[in-house]
Amino acid sequence: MPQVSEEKLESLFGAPPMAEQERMIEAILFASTEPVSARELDARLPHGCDAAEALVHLRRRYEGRGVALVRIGDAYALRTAPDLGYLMQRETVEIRKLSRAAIETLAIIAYHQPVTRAEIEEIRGVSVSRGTVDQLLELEWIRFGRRRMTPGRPVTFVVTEGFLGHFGLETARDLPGLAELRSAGLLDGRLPPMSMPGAIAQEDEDDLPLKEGDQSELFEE
Amino acid sequence: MPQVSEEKLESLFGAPPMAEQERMIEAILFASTEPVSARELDARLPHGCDAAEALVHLRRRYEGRGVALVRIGDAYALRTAPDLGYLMQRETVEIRKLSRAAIETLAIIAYHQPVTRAEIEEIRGVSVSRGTVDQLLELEWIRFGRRRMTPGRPVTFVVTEGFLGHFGLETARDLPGLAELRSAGLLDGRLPPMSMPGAIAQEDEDDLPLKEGDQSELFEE
Amino acid sequence: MADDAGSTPSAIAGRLAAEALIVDVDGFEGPLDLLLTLGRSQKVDLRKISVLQLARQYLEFVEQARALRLELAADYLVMAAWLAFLKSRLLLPPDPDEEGPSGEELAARLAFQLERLQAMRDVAARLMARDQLGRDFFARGQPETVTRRRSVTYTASLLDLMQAYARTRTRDEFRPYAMDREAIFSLEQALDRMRSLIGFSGGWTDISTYLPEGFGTDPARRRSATASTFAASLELAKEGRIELRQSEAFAPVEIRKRG
Repeated sequence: MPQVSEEKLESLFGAPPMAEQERMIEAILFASTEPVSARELDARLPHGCDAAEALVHLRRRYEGRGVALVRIGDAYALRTAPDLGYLMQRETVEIRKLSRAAIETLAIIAYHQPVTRAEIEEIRGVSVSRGTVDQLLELEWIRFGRRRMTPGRPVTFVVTEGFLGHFGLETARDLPGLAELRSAGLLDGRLPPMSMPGAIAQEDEDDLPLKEGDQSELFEE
Repeated sequence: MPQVSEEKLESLFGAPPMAEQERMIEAILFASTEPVSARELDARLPHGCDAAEALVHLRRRYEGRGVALVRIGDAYALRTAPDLGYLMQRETVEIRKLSRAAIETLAIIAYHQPVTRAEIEEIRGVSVSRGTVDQLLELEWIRFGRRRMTPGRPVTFVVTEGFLGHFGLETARDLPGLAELRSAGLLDGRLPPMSMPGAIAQEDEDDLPLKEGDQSELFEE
Repeated sequence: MADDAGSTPSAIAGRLAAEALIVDVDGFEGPLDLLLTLGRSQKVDLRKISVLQLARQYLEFVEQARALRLELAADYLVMAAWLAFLKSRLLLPPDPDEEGPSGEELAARLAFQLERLQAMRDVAARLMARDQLGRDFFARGQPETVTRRRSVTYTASLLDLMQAYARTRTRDEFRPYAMDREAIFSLEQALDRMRSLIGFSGGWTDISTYLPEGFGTDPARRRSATASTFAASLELAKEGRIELRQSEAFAPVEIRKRG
């Protein structure tokens, strides 16, 4: 092995040049599974080397790079630059369709805003779960509006700019009205399958059906 | 999430400067033990970055250092300079001693890939034991290639990126002595045809797959 | 067994020598390997190797090995037979009527195989002599793990939104229970109705007259009301409150209050 004879030569004729010592330390720190102390570096480098000085050079060399020489206690390690930590995260974004409960709730808020939770429940005929509202809030598609000046002062929900942006609307008033929905065939008189009793509770497991008595006050008035 | 807004900014105002891209790649490669593919680099860098160009700069920067940027197939990795191996006794991992049969089988797969088991046996003049192939598969130095479109549709073996990485090869084309072997006709997939005396050194039709009938006549006659 | 037969010191020595050779052969694996070994011992370029000489050497070896360890020799014997064949081909003048490859061609093939095996062995050695990961060069010792953060974004289109709204409104227009009741006259309703009406009727009366108002014309509603009224009649008959009669099949069913 040529490096062995080189090493021997080095110890005979003095330490390797500082640049060489620097790259030796670089390699050791790179491959080491944990920080290496200056003393251990000295022990591992050929005789006559000055680890402390080589470390100074190496630290300078890595200044502003993607990797930095850091000192941990009396040991040294190479670490990725802290400002690049975000590169060490791989973000995988999964796109999911909004649940039926969420999209219906969102639609009702968009069409009826500002609207209270009770009113949403009236319209949907099922109670709205906390998770559904939280999800829409988290998506920043809805936000809290002003409190309703009625007993209990319930909060209202309104849609956000983010909502308008996502759905390509200038204002919520641009949403097609019921007449347009009907002419688009979305509101035909056909009995939709989910209006059968029982089907609702199955599809929106998070939403509890309202009790008989709670229903349709809004529409009977 | 700050990185998201940063990314958005970058895509609005163009990719980060090349020096910044270089240190990003440096950090990513540095953080990883495994080679990172160019595709993954592109995926992890902010939008608009040119990993290929940044890699060229980075490779140049590490020339002559204690750590080197190496290419392995389509992937890149940082590795300590081979001449400093003697400093790393502590990091040296016990490399399982391969049997002679395993080493020869590995070499035959590397130089003849894709190659069937029958072809390996024909070259070695002896049957290949299951254990030998299993050992190489376990080391992830070989894997199954495509089936040969010949009777019986035998599986073929090819070497992996892990093999290239272990032996410090950029591609299988960099195998030592490959060109000489090829020009000597020793990598022909089959024996010289019987009807053509003196065709040994001839290299025509070497890409034709070995026909079943060509095999092992030597031992069957 | 050859072991039992040859127990004299010279036989044992001979066997050990042969076994050493065979073990060596085992190490090299196979008849081709043995040939290569023999060829190498000639210290000549394999391409210029005298196949004839090689064949002779091989046959001598196999003859010796066979006497001692017959079970190991099968592959080697096949090769030996082939080499004997080749030898005869090479020694005899070529027969112009003979089909198949000439001795020279067979010899060339063998030389090619030997050369190829040697070449593979050489490059294998070169490969193993290369710098190796974990021995000569090293990967990062303290990898920083890449954390995979999975985030989920939800999406919906304007059409989804409109459809959802339409769905909630459609549900309002067809209140499930009200809608269903419109076409259905339940057994309970029929029982209630007949219990209250039966007292007013004196003689035999067609049960169709007990159908509620508005259920006589629409076929669906009539079917429902007829079925429940008939079922209610049966129930009342069972209770002993009415009598039932029918003059013939498909004739009107008539009821009368009992007692």
